Amino acid sequence: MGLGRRDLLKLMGGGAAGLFLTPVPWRLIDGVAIRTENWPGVPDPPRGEVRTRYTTCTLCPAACGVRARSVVDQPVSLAGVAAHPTSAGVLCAAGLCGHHLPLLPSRVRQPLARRGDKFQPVPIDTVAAAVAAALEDIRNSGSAERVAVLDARPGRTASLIYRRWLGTAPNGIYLLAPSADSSASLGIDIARTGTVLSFGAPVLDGWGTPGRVLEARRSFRLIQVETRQSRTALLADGWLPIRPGTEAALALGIANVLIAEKLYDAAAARSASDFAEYAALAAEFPPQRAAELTGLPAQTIVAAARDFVGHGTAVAVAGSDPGAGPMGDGERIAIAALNVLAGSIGREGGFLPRGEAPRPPGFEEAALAPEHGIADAPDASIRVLIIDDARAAGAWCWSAIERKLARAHIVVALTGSLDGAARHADFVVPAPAYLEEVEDAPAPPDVPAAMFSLAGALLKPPPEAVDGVDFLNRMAGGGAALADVLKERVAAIHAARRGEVFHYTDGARTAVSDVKSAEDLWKALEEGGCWIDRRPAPKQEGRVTILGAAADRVLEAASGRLPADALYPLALVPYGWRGASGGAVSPIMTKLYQESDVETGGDTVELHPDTAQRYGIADRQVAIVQTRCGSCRRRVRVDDAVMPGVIQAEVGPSASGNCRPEALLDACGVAGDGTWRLARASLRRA
Amino acid sequence: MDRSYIARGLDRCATRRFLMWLLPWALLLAFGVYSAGLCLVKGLNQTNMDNRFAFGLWIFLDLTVIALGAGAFFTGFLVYILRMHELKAVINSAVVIGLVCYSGAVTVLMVDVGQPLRAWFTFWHPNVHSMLTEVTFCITCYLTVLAIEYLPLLLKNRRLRQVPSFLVFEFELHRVMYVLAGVGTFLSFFHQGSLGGLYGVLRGRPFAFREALGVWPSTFFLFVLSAAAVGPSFVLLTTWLVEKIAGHQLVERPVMQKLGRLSGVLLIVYVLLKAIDTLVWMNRTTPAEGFSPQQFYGFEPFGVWILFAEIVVFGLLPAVILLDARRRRSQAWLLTAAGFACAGVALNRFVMTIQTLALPTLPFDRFLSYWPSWQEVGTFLAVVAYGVLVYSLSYRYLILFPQERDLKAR
Amino acid sequence: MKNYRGSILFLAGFAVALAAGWIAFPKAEYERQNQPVQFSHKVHRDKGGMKCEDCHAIRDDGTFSGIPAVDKCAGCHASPMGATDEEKRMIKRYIEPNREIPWLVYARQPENVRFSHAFHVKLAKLACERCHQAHGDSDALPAFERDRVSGYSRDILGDPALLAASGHHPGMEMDDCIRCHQVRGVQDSCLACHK
Amino acid sequence: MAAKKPARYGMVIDLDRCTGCGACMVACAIENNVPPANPEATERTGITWMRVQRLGNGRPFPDSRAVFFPILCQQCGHHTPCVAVCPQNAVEVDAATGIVDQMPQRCLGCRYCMAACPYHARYFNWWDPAWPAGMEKTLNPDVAPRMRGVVEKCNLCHGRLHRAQAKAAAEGRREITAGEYVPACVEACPAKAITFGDLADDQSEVAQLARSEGAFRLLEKLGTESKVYYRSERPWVHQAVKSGIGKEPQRG
Repeated sequence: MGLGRRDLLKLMGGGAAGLFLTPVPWRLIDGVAIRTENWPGVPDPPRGEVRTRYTTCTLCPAACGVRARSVVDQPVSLAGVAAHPTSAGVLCAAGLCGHHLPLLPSRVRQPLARRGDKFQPVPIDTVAAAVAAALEDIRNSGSAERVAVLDARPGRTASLIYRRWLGTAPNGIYLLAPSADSSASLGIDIARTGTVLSFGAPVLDGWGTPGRVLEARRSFRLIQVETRQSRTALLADGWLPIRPGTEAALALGIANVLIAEKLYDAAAARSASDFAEYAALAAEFPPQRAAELTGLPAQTIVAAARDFVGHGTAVAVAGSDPGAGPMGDGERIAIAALNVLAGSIGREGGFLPRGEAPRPPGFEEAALAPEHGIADAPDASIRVLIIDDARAAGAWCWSAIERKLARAHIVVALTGSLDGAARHADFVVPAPAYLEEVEDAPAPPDVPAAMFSLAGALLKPPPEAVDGVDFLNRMAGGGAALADVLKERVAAIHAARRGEVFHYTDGARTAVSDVKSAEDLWKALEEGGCWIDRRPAPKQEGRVTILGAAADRVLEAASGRLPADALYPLALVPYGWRGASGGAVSPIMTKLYQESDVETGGDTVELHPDTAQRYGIADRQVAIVQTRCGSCRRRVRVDDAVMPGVIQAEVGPSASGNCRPEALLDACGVAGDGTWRLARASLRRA
Repeated sequence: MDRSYIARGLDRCATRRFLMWLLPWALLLAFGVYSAGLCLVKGLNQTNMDNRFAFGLWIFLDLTVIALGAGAFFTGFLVYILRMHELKAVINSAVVIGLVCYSGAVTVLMVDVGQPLRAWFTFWHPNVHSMLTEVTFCITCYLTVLAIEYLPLLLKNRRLRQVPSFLVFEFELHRVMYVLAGVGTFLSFFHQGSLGGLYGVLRGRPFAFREALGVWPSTFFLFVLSAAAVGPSFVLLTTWLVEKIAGHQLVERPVMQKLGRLSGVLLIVYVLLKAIDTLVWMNRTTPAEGFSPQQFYGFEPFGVWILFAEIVVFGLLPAVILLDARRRRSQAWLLTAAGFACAGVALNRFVMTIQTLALPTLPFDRFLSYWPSWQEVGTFLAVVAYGVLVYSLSYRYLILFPQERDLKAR
Repeated sequence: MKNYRGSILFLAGFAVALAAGWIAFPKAEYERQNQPVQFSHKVHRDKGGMKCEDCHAIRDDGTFSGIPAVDKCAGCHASPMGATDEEKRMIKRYIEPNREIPWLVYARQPENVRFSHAFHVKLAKLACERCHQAHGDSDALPAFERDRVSGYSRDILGDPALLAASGHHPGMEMDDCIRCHQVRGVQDSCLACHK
Repeated sequence: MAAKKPARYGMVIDLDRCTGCGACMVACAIENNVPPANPEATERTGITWMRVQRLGNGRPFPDSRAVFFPILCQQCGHHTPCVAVCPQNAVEVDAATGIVDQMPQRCLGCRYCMAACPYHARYFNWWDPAWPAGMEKTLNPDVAPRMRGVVEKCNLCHGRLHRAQAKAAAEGRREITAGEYVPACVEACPAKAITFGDLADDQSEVAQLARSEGAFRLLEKLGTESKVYYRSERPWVHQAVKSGIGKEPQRG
């Protein structure tokens, strides 16, 4: 007799019952639950010896000291170096995640050439040959077309090499990137400053050397002149919300009060050759007129003037927001003039002249092409443009650069990742990314002493990586590598026997005169260190000129940058945040602009409730910002901290696609003096 | 051809017609299972819940469904413990409804948690202080009880009766039915309560937080009471619905009215206590936590009206109607009132879950809004479809309404 | 006979299940893998005259070096010291190309476990053998057994009952940690031993 | 390793110094292996153990002012809302340190604790944690990455505590000294706005600051005895915090 259906059921019943008395079911549910700890969705952190290594941050001019916690050789976190002479143990948000940059999805690992709107790999020699050919062509044809290097990080030894090369290249011109402060010859003695009058400079938000500034914050008064209620404005002792583009008017208004009330430094004024002319100009801006232009009450301006000079050494600084591009010369001069009135130039707590790290032979100023702003280059003049590393660049309005290009042109971008300006290039050269190459960092623009830091390489660059100097050498067919020139420079510093070395490893300082050999100095700097020159004794400048030939430009700027426009009644004010407005951004930055509302994000504009209401746009709706030069779609954030009639637009990364500020910045349009920080605009619901 | 499975003396529609009725529900179920599958495979990012709306549609409806399913334990309690034998007419139906509601709710909960494979940790490493532990334990146990209570219905099936051992077993079960009912009542009492406690204990959510009576916050008892109150109403509604669909009467009218009256009595008590609780909360609990009750009702659309609707329109009103014998006799009044009562409890559960989470607690918080994703809706529709299917099958092949045969004979 | 039939069938199924669950399953649950290189602690200790700390040391920052990197091996084995093919193979495959040897670590705890050798050796003064048995005397490396379900090594996540039966119970499971901590009165929160 | 005298680690955040730069958020994410946002993530589905909020004074331009409010797990010491609710003991308050522990491996993702937390300091893993290819090798070996479907939150960089303890042990010490253990956000803050330490030690700077004029805690009346204090000299900040909810800030 065979097994019936019922029999089978019985058998299975017995089996089921038996199974429960074995480990099987229990091991299975336990094992499966534990599997959820290490299933494929969960990554494995690296294992190995944890080491501490040091380098210097080259992502922006601040040149902060960096302590890298590494597993074997891979940095897993970066931090500041305590007691560092300028960074004082501070790294900014961007610096903290710098070790991600070599690993970005947009990383460039081989030379690329543009084909239509795509890039294709090519051998590096093809790129070098193309450029060399163009140079040859200019030389032979004797045309006036220019060969230019656009340097995002001037003042480096590499910059010197570029300038020397341009000195020999046909019609070479060396251009400072719009966002870069020129290698200034004056630093600010911030620790002793009494009052800082900031015209739009993000003083507490990544300006100059953040560590040094924030450390001194308790000791100086801060008056922030800015349309937008920036982070700095929120924390300043006084906030003067002026109408967009009226900085110069306010500066002259304040000068007017200082002169009228005899609050200025007579001695300093006497040293100025054109003081009378300047005073005459200021006389045209009595508080009343300044008030009409800036939208501030007249008495506020008077009070601000008194406040400015009322608390020890006063400095006025003109700021370029990392997203908004440079400030016009007119404003710069009008603001700088206040420092002459305050007599803060060459005084303790004011602007102190500073030298530069000794240069190796062959780099005397005479042998180098001079520094120029982009505006200085004639339009449609540049045949060959080499852009060095948009890594640290603030946002660039590409049209400001494009208009300078000749009809037939070659743009070569040296960059670690395909971001920012590099995306406009014809050729992309895979430069070593941050932490991948020994570099030098010059003194930060605001530090009142010459400095020289080395950024030791913590990582190996990809095999095909080519740095700028290497690229020039390939065209010239030979030449000293950057590392060699750096060694020469270190030798020059050692030979000068000035200043001292700060060691990141233990915070100790040794006088250069006590360092045995140039090799030892190199070693000390490479394993984490910086050279600081001895502070030059403060001394008043000799004869200075305030306006120079720029009187008319100042007057123009002071009369207001934004003429009324019936069609475009609103003012468009772009702004950015340091380390994220230009090139590549670590994906961890999403914490700030996507996963929280710390940053409104590069796809938004902020409006005052009244403005929003007038245009029938509600919070979070999408609007189209229209200017004479272009338009862009953005999501609206209603915020009653915004000035009525103003559109604030963040330049930076956003959840919808990484940093792509073109549409906005091109809409802002480029003014005659090469600025794009303001525009007339109108708004409509999308 | 499935005649041999249908109890004698019951007229059921033709198989083909029955299958046509099942088809749409089966499709709905399939769609729901797909949505749930997405949530399980791709993760809860398929829902519109977020870190602030940690609970959403699912928890709200689970609470509602379980409250409505309370008819099972409460009718059982009335029949077996309080010996209201006339209610035997609906007890079977009530058991099936209970089974459907509870099993459905538990299934959705399994999708709702982020790591279903770890769900059993609650039994292995229980935190006795957590209301959720109480809920989990009681619901699982009670689900077992319901399954056992469902068994005799199943075994009474014309075909299964042919197995002699089943018959014996079924008879044995009947003798312990009283015990089961008792246990069931006890368990349900606790988890209905702890479901209320779930929110009542949230000190960090001043809108939901209630002070403790003994070890439980007042919401514990309010939930038990409200559930018991709407249980009968829901049984009443379903019975009526089945009658409409089946096209003939299933229980005698007095039974329906009895159910209505029971609901009314409990509802009026509930409304009374709820009102007192609200007053205490307004004048004592909230101020003590540094808030004023007005703040919570300052955010549109959740104004004070919601409180009024919950207590008066969907509480007091149906209670009064159900307590009025003359109105009860009118089918329309009876059903409307029952419907209102159920809606009232649903609204209460909504306020406790959704509104609580929507309200800010910190000065820089915003009032939040949330709308379920289609995956969330789909998953829940699966439960509805599953319920209809199970009930339809049970109705066709089992004897859910003992009176049906006699009523037909008349 | 007839009326016993049902019960017999039931018991038969019962017995089969028990056998499968207690004998077949434990074998099937673990997949056995051999180490990439046969290694004798005994030889290195006796012939090489090495001490445990030479390879397994606690670093100054309190982390544990675990199994040494290949350059450590290269220190002595740059060229063959013995005559075994195993050694030649190792040199050819790992030392010459300077590739790390993919050792299968019996005692590797899950990623979320934080075990500090410094605590247990330096402070609590526990002997290595307490958990690792007399590993140093072993002449050959046993096969590495990975639990197919959980993916972890048998030494840290075996079935206690079965391990006890097999006599191979290194005691590196969470339960063992807890037991020992309780005995020594160490009060700990979850995150003291997890990360 | 339980300390002899139990510590109560906590911090005081000076709102007048915080510049809202977000360095703390970035440092926190890197230290604790918090993944970058999934493309679909929003400010309500992302994971930010440390999160800088903006509290406005509710007045329009030009009188509007605001402070930046870093929010992290407040490490409640009493009635800890998230502990009691967890059905399977995945949350507890460490007796030795006062740190509120979250055990992702024990969590089943019911999110009851998130509903319970009035500070919204708990975050759910809505997606599998994912880094751009190759970036996993920058993860911190002292912290285990979490898996999809569980809740996580700030534990005052417990990995750093482990590190400090291990180093102490290597040197034969059972106790760590003050300053050996500092969370990433504290270390990273460029404005030095955060003071961290043992509140149980009356002499510690943090304890004194916590008692000082202008110090306060969020939702103090809930009686959660949180160990994260805030300071501000600005009266309107205290006013806004006291008035509690209801004044919805215009800012996103």
